[in-house]
Amino acid sequence: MKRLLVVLGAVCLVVLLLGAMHDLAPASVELHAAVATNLTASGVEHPVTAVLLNFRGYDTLLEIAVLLLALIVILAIGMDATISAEATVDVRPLVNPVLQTLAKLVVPLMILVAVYLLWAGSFRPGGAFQAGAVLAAAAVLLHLAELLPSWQSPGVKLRLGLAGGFLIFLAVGAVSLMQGALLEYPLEQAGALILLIESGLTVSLGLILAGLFLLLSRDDGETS
Amino acid sequence: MMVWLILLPLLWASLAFMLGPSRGVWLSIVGLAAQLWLAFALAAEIVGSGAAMHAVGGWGAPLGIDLVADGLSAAMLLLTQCIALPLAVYAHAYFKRDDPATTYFWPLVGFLLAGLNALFLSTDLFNIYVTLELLGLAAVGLVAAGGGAQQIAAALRYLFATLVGSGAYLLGVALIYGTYGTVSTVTLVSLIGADAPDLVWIAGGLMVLGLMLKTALFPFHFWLPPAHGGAPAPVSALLSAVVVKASFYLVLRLWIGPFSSLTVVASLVVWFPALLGTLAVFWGSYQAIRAERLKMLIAYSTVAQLGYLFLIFPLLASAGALQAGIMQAFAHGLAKAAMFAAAGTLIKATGQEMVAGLAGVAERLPVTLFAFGLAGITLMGLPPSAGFLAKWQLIELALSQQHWVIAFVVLVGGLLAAVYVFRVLRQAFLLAPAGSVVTPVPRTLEWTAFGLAAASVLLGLRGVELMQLVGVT
Amino acid sequence: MTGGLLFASVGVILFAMGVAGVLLLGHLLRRILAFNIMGSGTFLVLVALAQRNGIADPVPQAMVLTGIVVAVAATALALALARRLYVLTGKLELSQDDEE
Amino acid sequence: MSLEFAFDLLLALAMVWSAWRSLYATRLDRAIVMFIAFGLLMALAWTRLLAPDIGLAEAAIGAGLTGALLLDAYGALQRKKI
Repeated sequence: MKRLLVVLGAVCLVVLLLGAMHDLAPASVELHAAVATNLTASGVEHPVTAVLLNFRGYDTLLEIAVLLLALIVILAIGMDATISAEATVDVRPLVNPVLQTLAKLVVPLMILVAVYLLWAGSFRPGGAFQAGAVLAAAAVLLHLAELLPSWQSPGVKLRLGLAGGFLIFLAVGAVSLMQGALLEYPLEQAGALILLIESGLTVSLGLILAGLFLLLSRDDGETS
Repeated sequence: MMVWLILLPLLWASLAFMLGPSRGVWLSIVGLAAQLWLAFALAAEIVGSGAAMHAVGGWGAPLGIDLVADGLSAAMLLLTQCIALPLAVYAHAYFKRDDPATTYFWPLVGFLLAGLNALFLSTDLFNIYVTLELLGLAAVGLVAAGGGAQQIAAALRYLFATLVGSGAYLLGVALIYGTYGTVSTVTLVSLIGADAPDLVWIAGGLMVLGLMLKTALFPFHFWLPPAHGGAPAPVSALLSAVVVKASFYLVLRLWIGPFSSLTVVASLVVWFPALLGTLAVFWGSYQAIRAERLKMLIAYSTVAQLGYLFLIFPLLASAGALQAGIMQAFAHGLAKAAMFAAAGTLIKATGQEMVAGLAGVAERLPVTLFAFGLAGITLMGLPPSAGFLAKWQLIELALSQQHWVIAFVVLVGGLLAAVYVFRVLRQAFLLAPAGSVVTPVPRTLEWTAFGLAAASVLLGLRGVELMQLVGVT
Repeated sequence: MTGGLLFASVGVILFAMGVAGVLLLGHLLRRILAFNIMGSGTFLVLVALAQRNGIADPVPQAMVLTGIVVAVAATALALALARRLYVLTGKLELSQDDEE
Repeated sequence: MSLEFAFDLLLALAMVWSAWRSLYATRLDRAIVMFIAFGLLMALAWTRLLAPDIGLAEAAIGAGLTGALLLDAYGALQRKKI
């Protein structure tokens, strides 16, 4: 019964939407033109980065909050996981030494790529998100090569790194609010401020994304 | 001023996280007190000089994001902060020091409040989506934190419901952006006319349905009782009192904002939420009357009380319907926070989760039981409570437009509420069975619940000010 | 039909498949997969429909970048809950009987 | 029908098919691998939609990290069953 209703609803939705999408008049507001006009005042040359960190920077601030929040929730639900000594008997096959050597070689390269992406983001595709994701991928690779253990509970330095990027962003927001509007950058400092925010975000995003993986992959107790 | 209501909770939430597990209580309480002050100041300001606007980044919509505080949003902000501060004090006394639920309780509460405050102020449909996710994930985290299998299962059910709800909402936003090229509600009001293409109708339907799922309106209520009934008492109180109201607020905003010309064309559409609301009142009350666990009873009562909120939709054309809805949101918010807080105290003291286990609490915990009774008065809608004011206005409006069905539902709903409230009170006044022990509880638990309950009744006397505030545009 | 409309149609189909999957599938990991497909569908509609005339629009593109990060946060959270449930009960499904 | 549109059509079909397989493949590990493939096809679609930024993010986060999280969960499941 439920199955039939859901499938029927889904099919109806597809048919209705496909029908309604076809003869659509052009949009009355053209934001890509507005973005292009204001690009010089945004502090960066790449339009997507301008939208993410200037025109709609407030979205990004809240989005980082969502990501940090997800990490905190994961910490909060697993805190009393039974970390029993005998549970850590490893059933995984021994790690390939070739993989370890490879990881040691590739990871510095990935960090370099991340720095490049961060820097490139101001004028071409790239930016803090992609750079952070590459950093996180490096951490996952290190973990798979057993060069980086899973997290149990982050210490104060790690917490500082996790929340630091968000706090820098928040601080820029608070200072700009005191001087006018939230996340309104003075024209001549816009580029520098965006780079500051993005650098903080790259580190924190990398740590948070890696943390999502490293926290989930901790040996979460045993059913027995 | 309004922006600080968003930045402040984000700030203390992340600082509390940096302080470490189970830390940050006082930071949070100071932050919440400051927020309460800000909410009052904001309300006073806009009563004096009209709605306030803040263009984030200085760009202005549609390129940037605008935050607007009008009467409706200021009232919701006020409600949220008024409930959050006492509940934080309550939570501090409620949790034992080593309770696993408290490891990151304060950061989660901070992000939850930031999500709520940001949602009430935003006028950008996509930005609202981000606030919805912030709110939803924080709420799921609070339900799950430190819990056992049942709580985790309830949290998962809640998570999937909230994700599908915001997914449908986001698809609606995508269709709106595709059609008009903007997601600013202020710009959209003038763009969406009665001749809007079919796609906009579908988008509106998806958004409203998604938000109804998040509000737990019947028949989308399935996730609410296990989540609200299974979470720790302070969390249940916070979720039932304000979190579900946030998505109701959005439905209302969309209905009287960007989609107002659509609802005028299709006059029958206004009866759809009212019909679901009616069913919610009856079904929720019925389940509350049958419930065996005390917190499940209160959670089903939330399902019923949320129904009233949707009864205002056919009446929105006339002045005063909005006020009646917000008054009901305040009445239920304060009363339900008090009721869950009182229930938490009762369960802690008696060690009994069942309604049947309450015998004898009347003489042992009179303050808490009195708080429960006062909150019950508001839910039933007896004078002079805020619940009475809300229902009175609703009935008056319904009768003036010959919608006697709505008046009937409100009256019967009040009677049904009386049945489940008295079921608890009757049990409480029975003699305690021999050998039952009542562990002493901190006074703070008793008096915060009492304060919230008293506020829900006394607000009825200051209703005029609130209604005046809601009217500011 | 332009490329934009084609991908917008794909987005609609993916959304519908994803929602049906979240609602109907039993296994929690599969429901999480379905949620991701639903999200991808929505993101496609957001960008492709806005760019149906073939001009790149950075605004929905930035929104989708935000959306992808939010989606991965939700996915990680859901997986953490699912794995916790598995540790506690040995099951990876939500039982039907505790619904009422 | 231009060559470009034919390519897009093929890509669209592959996306729907891989999404379908990742929902309804009988074996869970196959489903997850199909999902990662779906993510990579999405990344390709983003570049076709003049959105290389999203393409990068989708490949790294959508397919990469989400895929890794899912595979790790699947692996943990298998380990526990032993």
